[in-house]
Amino acid sequence: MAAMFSQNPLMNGPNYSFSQAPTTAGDGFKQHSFYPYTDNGGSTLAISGNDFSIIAGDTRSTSGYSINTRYAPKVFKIGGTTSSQDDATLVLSVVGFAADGEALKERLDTIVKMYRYQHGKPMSVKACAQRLSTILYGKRFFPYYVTAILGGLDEEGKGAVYSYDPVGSYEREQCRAAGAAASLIMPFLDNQVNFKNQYMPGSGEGHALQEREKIPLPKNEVEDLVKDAFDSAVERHIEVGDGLQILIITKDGIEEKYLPLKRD
Amino acid sequence: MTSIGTGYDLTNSVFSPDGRNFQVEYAVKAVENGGTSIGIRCKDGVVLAVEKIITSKLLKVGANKRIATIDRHVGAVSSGLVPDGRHFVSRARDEAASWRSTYKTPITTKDLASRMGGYLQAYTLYSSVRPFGITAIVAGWDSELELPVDGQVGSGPSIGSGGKVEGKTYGGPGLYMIEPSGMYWGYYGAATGKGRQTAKAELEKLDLAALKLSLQDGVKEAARIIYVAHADNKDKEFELEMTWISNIDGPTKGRHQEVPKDILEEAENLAKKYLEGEDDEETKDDDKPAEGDKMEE
Amino acid sequence: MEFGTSGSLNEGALADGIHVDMDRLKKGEVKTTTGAYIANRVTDKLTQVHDTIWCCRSGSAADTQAVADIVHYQLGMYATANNRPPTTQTAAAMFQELCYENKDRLSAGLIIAGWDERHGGQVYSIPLGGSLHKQSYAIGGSGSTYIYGYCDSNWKEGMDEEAAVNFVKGALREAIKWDGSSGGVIRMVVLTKKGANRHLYLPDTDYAVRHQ
Amino acid sequence: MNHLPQAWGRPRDDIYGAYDSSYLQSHGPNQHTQQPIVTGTSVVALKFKDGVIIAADNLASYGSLARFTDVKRLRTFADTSVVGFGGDVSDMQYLDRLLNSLDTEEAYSSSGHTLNAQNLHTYLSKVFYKRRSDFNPLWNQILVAGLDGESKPFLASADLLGTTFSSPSLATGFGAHLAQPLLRKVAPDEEAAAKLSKEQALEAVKESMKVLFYRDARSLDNYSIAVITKDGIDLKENEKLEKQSWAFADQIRGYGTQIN
Repeated sequence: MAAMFSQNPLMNGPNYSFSQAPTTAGDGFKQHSFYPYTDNGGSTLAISGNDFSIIAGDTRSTSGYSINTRYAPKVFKIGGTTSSQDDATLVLSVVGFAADGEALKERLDTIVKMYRYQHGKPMSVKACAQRLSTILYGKRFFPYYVTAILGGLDEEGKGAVYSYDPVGSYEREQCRAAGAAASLIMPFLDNQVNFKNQYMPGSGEGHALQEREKIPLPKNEVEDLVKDAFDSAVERHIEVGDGLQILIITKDGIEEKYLPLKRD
Repeated sequence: MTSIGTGYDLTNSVFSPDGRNFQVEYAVKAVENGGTSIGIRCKDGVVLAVEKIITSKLLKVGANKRIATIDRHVGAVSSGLVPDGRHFVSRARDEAASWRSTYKTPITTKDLASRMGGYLQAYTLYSSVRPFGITAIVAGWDSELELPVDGQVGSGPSIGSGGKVEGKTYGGPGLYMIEPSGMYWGYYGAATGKGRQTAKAELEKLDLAALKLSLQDGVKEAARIIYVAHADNKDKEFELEMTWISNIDGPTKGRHQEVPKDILEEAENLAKKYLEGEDDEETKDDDKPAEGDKMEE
Repeated sequence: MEFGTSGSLNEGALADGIHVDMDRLKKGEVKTTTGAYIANRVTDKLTQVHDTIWCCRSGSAADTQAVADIVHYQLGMYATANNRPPTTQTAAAMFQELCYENKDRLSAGLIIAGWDERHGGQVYSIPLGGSLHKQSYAIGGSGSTYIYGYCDSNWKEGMDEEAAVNFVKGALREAIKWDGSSGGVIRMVVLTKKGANRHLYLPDTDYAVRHQ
Repeated sequence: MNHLPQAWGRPRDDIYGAYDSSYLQSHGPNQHTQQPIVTGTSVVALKFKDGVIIAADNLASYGSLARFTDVKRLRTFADTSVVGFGGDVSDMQYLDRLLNSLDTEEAYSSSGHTLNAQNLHTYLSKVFYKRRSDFNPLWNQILVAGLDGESKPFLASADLLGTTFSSPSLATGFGAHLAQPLLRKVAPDEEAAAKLSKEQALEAVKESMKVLFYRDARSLDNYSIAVITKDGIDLKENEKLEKQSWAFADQIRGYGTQIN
């Protein structure tokens, strides 16, 4: 199925999961060997606010053009002391190769639980962020094929979002979109969260034009941005849809919401 | 008991002038003050039972199992040092699992006994180890059906294979008892531990060789014999634990399982009644023992 | 690479009330070729692994010989250690273990056929991947592709020894006829309580007469 | 003359030429790259009110040859769950043996069986993921059907990469393309599946098996089907495909003009 379209440039969008680079016939016979990866599509997004962090992800899982399931959560509570994870303080989202994502989540959850047992206090998001980086780099030469985002509250209670590449390079950011529709959502966030390319009308000519003032966004506004981001991503990307899972981290705990998305 | 004080009994593997390995004999002593355990071979199954001496009131009733499952169709119980018994069980499980992974079919009770006998015997050859402080009773039901190779697909002709030798039966009950020396034999009935003499006497009365005893009756007999054997241990409280394995048409379908609570209690009540009957046998008429006899045939 | 056809069959017969000790008939075609040249026109691909447990080898001669040697040794040890002859299941289980665990290093297609007291005659086939299939009859090797039809229509449950021999011979004659890599003499081994009894049929008599 | 011990008993290089070790594997992880040889095709499953129905045909193909037609690809576990196997049959058999030892270990504990379908699925997916990470995959895609911890219907998939997902209806291989759309009409979501009667679910699964027989060249009209509820497993292993329709063939004609 996928091979059929892979030669067509139009269909071969920037990062369709099933777009394989045309195999060069140059190296003679192609050795049929086992390829340990696949891409299960889907997209995730995280935005941090003054006193909250929001991590969201769609719940569709795909392989090629087929939908595996309409409900496969990509956002997980980490480090809770019970199986319901009610007292967790950290949230991890993984997108890309689902099996690696699951394995990574299980490893990080185990490590953060151990930290809590051994240190008598929950792991800070900063410490967990660095620990996740070392986990990813540990498999530098057989990587976890996922883009991970870690969310939580920092020591001052401010929202914290750390985003990663598959082999562990990480950075704290205001917001980050990842996965299949990252290239669609990220520009929207730049403009709507960080007010990029927005100017105060009439505030001056040419260089004197004032940039719009950056103000921390309230939680409900950010939630609406998340919904709009995913609704538009679903319109234009076939691997995103079915359901939207949102986790909101505040000092009072982690609230989880689930809303339907278009199922086409 | 010559050679006691002459140092021949201090190290394992050493023979005394009259050819005895005292460490093994001392190990048998350890077995003799353990709770009584028995096994009974019936025509359609095998029963294992053990007299679990209650060493502390704080122990949860029914929780501390002494009879273990070795493979789905084999169980084992032992008298003597309980930790040695657990080691025996763990090794027996590995042996059964390794047979299954090599031959892709369940191990027969005979082969398991042979392997465990060899294992225990090894512990009498070196002075760096001590013999096992247990005598184990291994009971199993070898399938009477023609088992497929584990994992195999397909089934051959629907009328079955040709050329089978007529008149031979296969599978059935297996009961073996393995001593600290590594010695083992196959038995119709086996008993070990403190009350083994009394138990063996009772077992002999049952004429097990005739292979007439049914599994249901075997369970009742086992309970009764444990209660009778407990007389040698009168001062201590005990708890009866029983397991059984039936043929494919029986209650456990070839698998080693605990005897269900209701059947266990019924057998226990009969055993208690039998014991009361035996106490006032001298004073009252003889209808009670008759009831005891009825239970025996 | 060795080519050829092999087939074997498991039969029981109840001809008019007398139970005939039926056997498992297995035979191997004899022609081995590397490319078009026939290196050995009378090869014997019927390999014994125990008194009445034999196997037909197809695929790489080196691989199948190595596997058969190991199983031969293991079955001998089994018989000695457990003082009872191994069953065909035991042999099949051992063959499968070797073929499955080394599936990426072996090119071995095997058919195992045996007789034992308890299970009578049985046939198992182990294709390239190392899966194990119990069958009423099994065919393998390069010529087998040509005789699926013949075998499917001619095989009957409950055939006696003679009918079984003719069925197998007929199947192989067709394989020899259509497959360039199959030919030469037809070798058979009949496995019964009486033991392993070899048959040999030559093209000289158009395979009609059993060569003594 | 080379007198070193390594050369003893070896054919001399100067006469026979050096040893050709090209086929010996000298580099990289021990490559087990393999390919499925004897394969099973789709497995189809659907949740309904009281449990799950799972089906798979009885064919094991050898490439395009329909070689083995009595291969049962549904395996029960402890009377509580059923695993349906697609993909390589030799790996299916290995997993069958693995489940045997798991069942035996369950019997070790006197508390009897504790593994429900969800636990079984978790266990199997970690087996797949480990083997995948060793580059020595078990070349299968399986569906695990049964009941979860709260005795609610459970259905999930796991495959050679360790990828897992769960859904009210699932199908592997060709079934993902052909059967899933049909099953999703009947059970678009968990609520709809929870209202399905056993008869409706059976109908939908049997319909899928028929469509798969029409369109999947590696399928067979003889299949196994299991219904799992809290009362146990009802497994039938020799069902014949019914109500096929081919009569419309006489309306179709080939290329070119012809008289009838």
